[in-house]
Amino acid sequence: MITNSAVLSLRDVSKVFPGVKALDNVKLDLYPGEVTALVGENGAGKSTLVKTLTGIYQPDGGELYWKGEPVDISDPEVALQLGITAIHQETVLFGELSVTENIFAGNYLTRGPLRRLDWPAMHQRSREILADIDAPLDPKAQLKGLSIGQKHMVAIARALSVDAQVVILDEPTAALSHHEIEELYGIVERLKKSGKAILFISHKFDEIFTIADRYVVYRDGNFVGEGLISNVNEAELVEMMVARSVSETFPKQTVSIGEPVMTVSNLNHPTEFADINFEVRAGEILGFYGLVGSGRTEIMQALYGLSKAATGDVRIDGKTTQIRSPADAIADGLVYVPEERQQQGAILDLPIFQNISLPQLSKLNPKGVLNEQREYELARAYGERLKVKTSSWDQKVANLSGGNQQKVVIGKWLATQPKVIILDEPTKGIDIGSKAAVHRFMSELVEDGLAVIMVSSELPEVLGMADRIMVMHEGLMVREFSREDATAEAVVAAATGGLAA
Amino acid sequence: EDDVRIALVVKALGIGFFEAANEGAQEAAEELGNVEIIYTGPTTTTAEGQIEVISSLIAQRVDAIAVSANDQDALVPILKRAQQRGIEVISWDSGVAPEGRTVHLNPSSNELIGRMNVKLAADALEAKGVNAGQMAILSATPTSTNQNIWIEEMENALPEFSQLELVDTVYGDDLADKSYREAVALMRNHPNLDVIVAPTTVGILAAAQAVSDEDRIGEVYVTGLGLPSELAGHVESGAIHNFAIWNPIDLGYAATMIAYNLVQGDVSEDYVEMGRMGLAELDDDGNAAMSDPFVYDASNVADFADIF
Amino acid sequence: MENTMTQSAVPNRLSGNWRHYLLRWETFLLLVAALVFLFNSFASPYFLDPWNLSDATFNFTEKAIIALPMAMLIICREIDLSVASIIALASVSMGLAAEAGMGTGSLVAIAIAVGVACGLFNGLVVTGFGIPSIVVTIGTMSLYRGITYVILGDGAFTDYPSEFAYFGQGYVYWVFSFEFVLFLGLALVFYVLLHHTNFGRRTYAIGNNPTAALYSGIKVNKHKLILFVLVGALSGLASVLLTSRLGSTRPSIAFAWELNIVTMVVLGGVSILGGAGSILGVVIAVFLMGLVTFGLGLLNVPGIVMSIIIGAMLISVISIPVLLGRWRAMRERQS
Amino acid sequence: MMSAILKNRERFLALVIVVLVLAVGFITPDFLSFTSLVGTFNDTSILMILAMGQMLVILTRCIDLSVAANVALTGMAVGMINAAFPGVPIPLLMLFALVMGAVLGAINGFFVWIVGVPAIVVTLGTMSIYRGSVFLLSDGAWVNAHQMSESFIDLPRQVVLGLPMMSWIAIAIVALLFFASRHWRSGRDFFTAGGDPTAAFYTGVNVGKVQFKAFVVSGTLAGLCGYLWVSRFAVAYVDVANGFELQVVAACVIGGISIMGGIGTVIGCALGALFLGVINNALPVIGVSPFWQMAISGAVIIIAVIANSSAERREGRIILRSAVTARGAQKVEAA
Ligand SMILES: Nc1ncnc2c1ncn2[C@@H]1O[C@H](COP(=O)(O)OP(=O)(O)OP(=O)(O)O)[C@@H](O)[C@H]1O
Ligand SMILES: Nc1ncnc2c1ncn2[C@@H]1O[C@H](COP(=O)(O)OP(=O)(O)OP(=O)(O)O)[C@@H](O)[C@H]1O
Ligand SMILES: [Mg+2]
Ligand SMILES: [Mg+2]
Repeated sequence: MITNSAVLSLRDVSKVFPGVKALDNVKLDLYPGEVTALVGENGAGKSTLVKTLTGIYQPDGGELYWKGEPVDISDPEVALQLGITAIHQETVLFGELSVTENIFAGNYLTRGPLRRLDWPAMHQRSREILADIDAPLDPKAQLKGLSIGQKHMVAIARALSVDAQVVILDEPTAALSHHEIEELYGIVERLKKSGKAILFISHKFDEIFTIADRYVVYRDGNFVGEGLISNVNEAELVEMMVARSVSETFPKQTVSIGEPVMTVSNLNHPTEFADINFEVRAGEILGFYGLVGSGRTEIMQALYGLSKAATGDVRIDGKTTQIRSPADAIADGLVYVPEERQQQGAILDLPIFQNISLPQLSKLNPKGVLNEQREYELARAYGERLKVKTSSWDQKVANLSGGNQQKVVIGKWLATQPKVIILDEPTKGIDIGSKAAVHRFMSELVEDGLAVIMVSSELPEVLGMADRIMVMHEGLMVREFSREDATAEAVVAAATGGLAA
Repeated sequence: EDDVRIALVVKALGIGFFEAANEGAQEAAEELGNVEIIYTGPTTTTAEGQIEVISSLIAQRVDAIAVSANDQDALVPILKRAQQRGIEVISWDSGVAPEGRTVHLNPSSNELIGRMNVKLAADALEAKGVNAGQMAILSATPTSTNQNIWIEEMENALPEFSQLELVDTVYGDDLADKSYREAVALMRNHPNLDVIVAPTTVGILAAAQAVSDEDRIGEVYVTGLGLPSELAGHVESGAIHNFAIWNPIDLGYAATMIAYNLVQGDVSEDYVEMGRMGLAELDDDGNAAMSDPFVYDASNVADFADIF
Repeated sequence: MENTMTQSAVPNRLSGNWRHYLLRWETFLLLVAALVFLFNSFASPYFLDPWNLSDATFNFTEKAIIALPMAMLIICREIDLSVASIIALASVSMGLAAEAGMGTGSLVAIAIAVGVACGLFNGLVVTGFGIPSIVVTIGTMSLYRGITYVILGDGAFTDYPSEFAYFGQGYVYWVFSFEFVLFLGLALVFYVLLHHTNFGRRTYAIGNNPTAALYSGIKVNKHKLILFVLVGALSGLASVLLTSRLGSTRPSIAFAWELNIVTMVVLGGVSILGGAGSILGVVIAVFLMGLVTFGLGLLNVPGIVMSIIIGAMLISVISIPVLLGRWRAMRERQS
Repeated sequence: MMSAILKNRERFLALVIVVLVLAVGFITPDFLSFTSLVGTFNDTSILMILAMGQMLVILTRCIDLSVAANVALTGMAVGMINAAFPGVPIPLLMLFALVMGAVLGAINGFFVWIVGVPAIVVTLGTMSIYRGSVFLLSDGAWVNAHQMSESFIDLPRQVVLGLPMMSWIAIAIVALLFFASRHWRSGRDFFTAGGDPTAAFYTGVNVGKVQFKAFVVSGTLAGLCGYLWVSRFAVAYVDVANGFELQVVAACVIGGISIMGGIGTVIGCALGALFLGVINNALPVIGVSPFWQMAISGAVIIIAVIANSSAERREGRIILRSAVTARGAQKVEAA
């Protein structure tokens, strides 16, 4: 189509982070009035690309063209001026400020020669936009009082508040309910009609085939292919994304499942979850699935002694335990590999061996005086078992790649020889190779008789690895599936609130 | 022959009174010929700061240390050490306990200073044309030794002045803002107050400013101890009728002379020479008084304002 | 097979690299301190005298003793600005006890107990309510010193037992004062505590990432509480030394020392943001500041000019490595 | 209704101040006279102005410990200029004070923004440097009332509509900041930059630059206060406003400015300053022993921050639908 030339184009763009080439000479074209779907596995570089387009990151090489002219998007302000707006994957909003201000921050409406902020107009406009996307929030409400789904709606409203020519949506539906997702499709249609170019990032293929006109595939930071969505099918897309057949990905082994190790009954929290009951057995992988923000992490943290407000009854090996702090949990044989690896999991500026020995310093050095030799032995034992790639065991964790960081965190917990291990999004944001290693390793763990709880937002992972699946929706456990019963459709329907399925 | 090195240690650098004393010390040095003055002091009026300064003077093996102390007790150990290392130690202006020094030179006798302050208050009553009235004292920090001694002496002298009633004693910590606030509070709390006596240079200045800001000139008089250079304006405005101070130049001069004579061994049990200031008589504890405070008022303040 | 080969070849640590040591903060500080030492030796004939140097140590030893636990507290992402007030309160408590006729041993015990109580209060407010320690200790700074004014008013305590003078004025051997030897001993203790014990390791872990430390089973609040108590206890100990050295107590004792102590710690390479720093660095910084002030003192440079120099030193010494690092990164990017 | 007042920090603080004033008036009725109340407010003006600047700095997650030294240095400079050249018109002199203060603030901002040194370290250093510079500038000498020109001293005292000029200046600055903090983008930037630096960056706010601006504003206001202080007390000397920085920080903290950044209001901060001002003025009036004053102000700070902390306590996430509807309607004032 000669009439429809790209409004925004990238050529040979690269972005390097210490140890990772997040983007390697990629290309991308966005056309007015069309939806381009960007697909790729976790860590393929999709979000990095978004940040490059919005001026948050500066590319290390390559060119950007705006309507054919070379441009330099040197900071977020420039992107906004050009007319590029984005909903980022992580909600970057201000908890202390009002909904309206979150929508307009950095791009306030002003009036008069003094350029004073026009709050009435902004509130009015917020109300309109929010009504438009069927999210009837009070524009004056403080953001921190909203649920995560509502926050996502605010982020969407923020992107729509700008009269942009390019709208980027980075996994906008991850935290939304069925109804809200339908609403979003409608918005995308309208944007398309008004001639905007849309970049849509999603892991859900049904979604992509519903609304996209074109596709672009990245793999490990490389451009793999592009084309019209009508010329491709799901299997082909997946093939391009992973460059291997899918069934290999989950090395699930069948092990005999033993006695219940941990039983949770009647776990409650005033605002986060209610009426949680489940048990997990030796040799079993229990999957927890739900939308982002459905309360899975909160349950796990409560079990791990991090939530003061939670009440309920927890038994490990038949004995009722009082877990008031992570230290208690570890003593009882329950460990937690948190989802925010960098903030909660590893201590990045300490070396590997110190990270691994940290939870059991008192056990290793009962007299209180450090014995580095013993720490190194421990680190070596578990580091080698997990195949951590490093130049030495006193390397700072910060200098490792994401997957290897995750291995260190898991190694740290295995070294305490736990009975139950909770893995919260164990493969979030780690590369394909490490991911398979983590999955293989989970299989080894259950073979050794551990009970594993795996929280995951990735359906294939849950379906591929779990023996049983608990599905959460808005803080409640809505359904339990056995491995045999679990189909992708049924699980997603339960997770988005369609209980009947 | 080497110069005699005399260190003049003051409460803190940057105080007009001590700068003037330094002038006197320099004058003495010139007169004596072979004397080098080291004028020094801490940043803030703390005993720890003075100790630091004194320990570096000990290291330099000065011949004598003449100190106006921030704390009469806390300096004793370090000054004892100085004496052990063969350094002559005297205190002046604000004293050190007898164990820490040989001689203490009071600017004037404490009794006289106390009495003088009350007398100034009585003068203010007279200027106001009333024959009985209230006075209040605005002091520096509650912990400053000489202030407290003077307040005590003032109380001792009060019975002689039956027309004066002491209604309050407050502390401005030698901070301009706090002294000002305290002065304002005095006027609030005692609507019939006639005189504020501030035997401290920061205090008298702040009180005079407060009186003129509150539009109470002529109703409330400020008096006490202060420097002509700092108070000339307030005498002119009428907030201060008269005030007193001993001559800080003379004080610095006399302290230097005493220190020098101690170094030379020219001292007896009962007296020591102070050059042009005459003889200083020593009591059993080595205390001496220099001279009477001098009173300044509108007639003479301008002449001295340029000097100190 | 090959895989296991390479795996077992991973060494515990890479062999030492001389550049690594040269680029360390401690080396840099030591170099500066050596330069100052040289300068002083040339600038003043009185500098290289053992007794003079010994006298000079008195001016910083008490502060330095508090700087040791303060370094650990700051590494743990907290700070205590009330230390000088704790000294005052402990000193007044000793004064009251001395007046009541108690012996030297009880005085020391009382000072340390008061320090512990003050530290405990700071720590409980900080950890119990989750309030930033800088705010809490600005409050307790006034509170503790305020109490000393309430107790002592315009008075002073001067009647300490004669043996009491030993702590701040006595010598262990030749020019080595009790204070100084105690400081060196404590520095060694804190060196071991911070760098060679579980406790020290946990301190770094919390300072680097309190959340991850908590998730790793460290009792973060309890740990911080212990550190606040430790700072309080050593402030009490410093109070013994200072009170003994001055032979008396007034409410204004040790006024405004807190910022001096924080300056020592920061100059010693302890990151004010937590997680990094060493006892060796702090000890060198203590000596560096002592050398600078003593050297300038011998030249009769006014104290306030010294404080300009220390202030400038603080900013430049922190800035230089940052700028150097940036410059190096820029050059790397170019090549 | 009572609980609504208790929930809103500003209203609560205002209530406390009113109760405090009435209570003092009950003991000393004269405290409630118009002149006395005006005097109290006027006496608080400088603290209030400085707290406004400090508030912006704290909002952006920094702290400015150099404000009081800046006041002293700028005050000395204008005092000396006025003494040497009485002919220089006062508006020009005030402009000079503003510019000089701004430059001193910009130096702090430069190190924080460009070099990346933590604000507490930078301002700890510049605090000593600026204070020492006062001594270098003046050579320790004072500038006294009679050396100052009449107009220099009179300006802050001129009574306009019943209030002295100095009070009007403070009111004008609070009003300006109040307006800017709600109605100007540059005012909102302080809240976004401090509230969540990452999110602020995503929305196109240059966080370092905002911090720089905060320091410049804080410096400018400190410069203005330099003039006001020196003319009000009609004297300039090295120790002017010594230690005042902690009062300024305390005013912010009491006024509900979170030391973690991003939270606070102009009115709250002004009330925090007023609260301290009332205490400072009331204590001497009701004849509280001077020895109690410090302890009381320390206790007040601690109680205030504990009260604030419960308001600031992080709530868990709201996931359950029932909880969402129950809490969703929370409102904020500014926007
Ligand atoms: N700030 C950063 N520092 C270092 N590495 C980073 C940074 N941001 C991203 N990376 C790395 O760059 C790679 C690409 O990450 P990116 O977030 O773009 O992936 P993605 O395609 O968006 O994945 P997902 O589907 O999980 O969102 C990953 O290996 C990631 O670990
Ligand atoms: N209270 C909150 N407000 C806004 N964003 C949040 C909040 N809590 C977490 N987030 C962010 O939202 C994203 C996803 O949240 P979270 O990790 O809780 O989802 P999840 O783990 O998929 O959900 P679940 O609660 O079911 O475990 C993360 O980037 C997280 O940092
Ligand atoms: Mg992404
Ligand atoms: Mg989660």
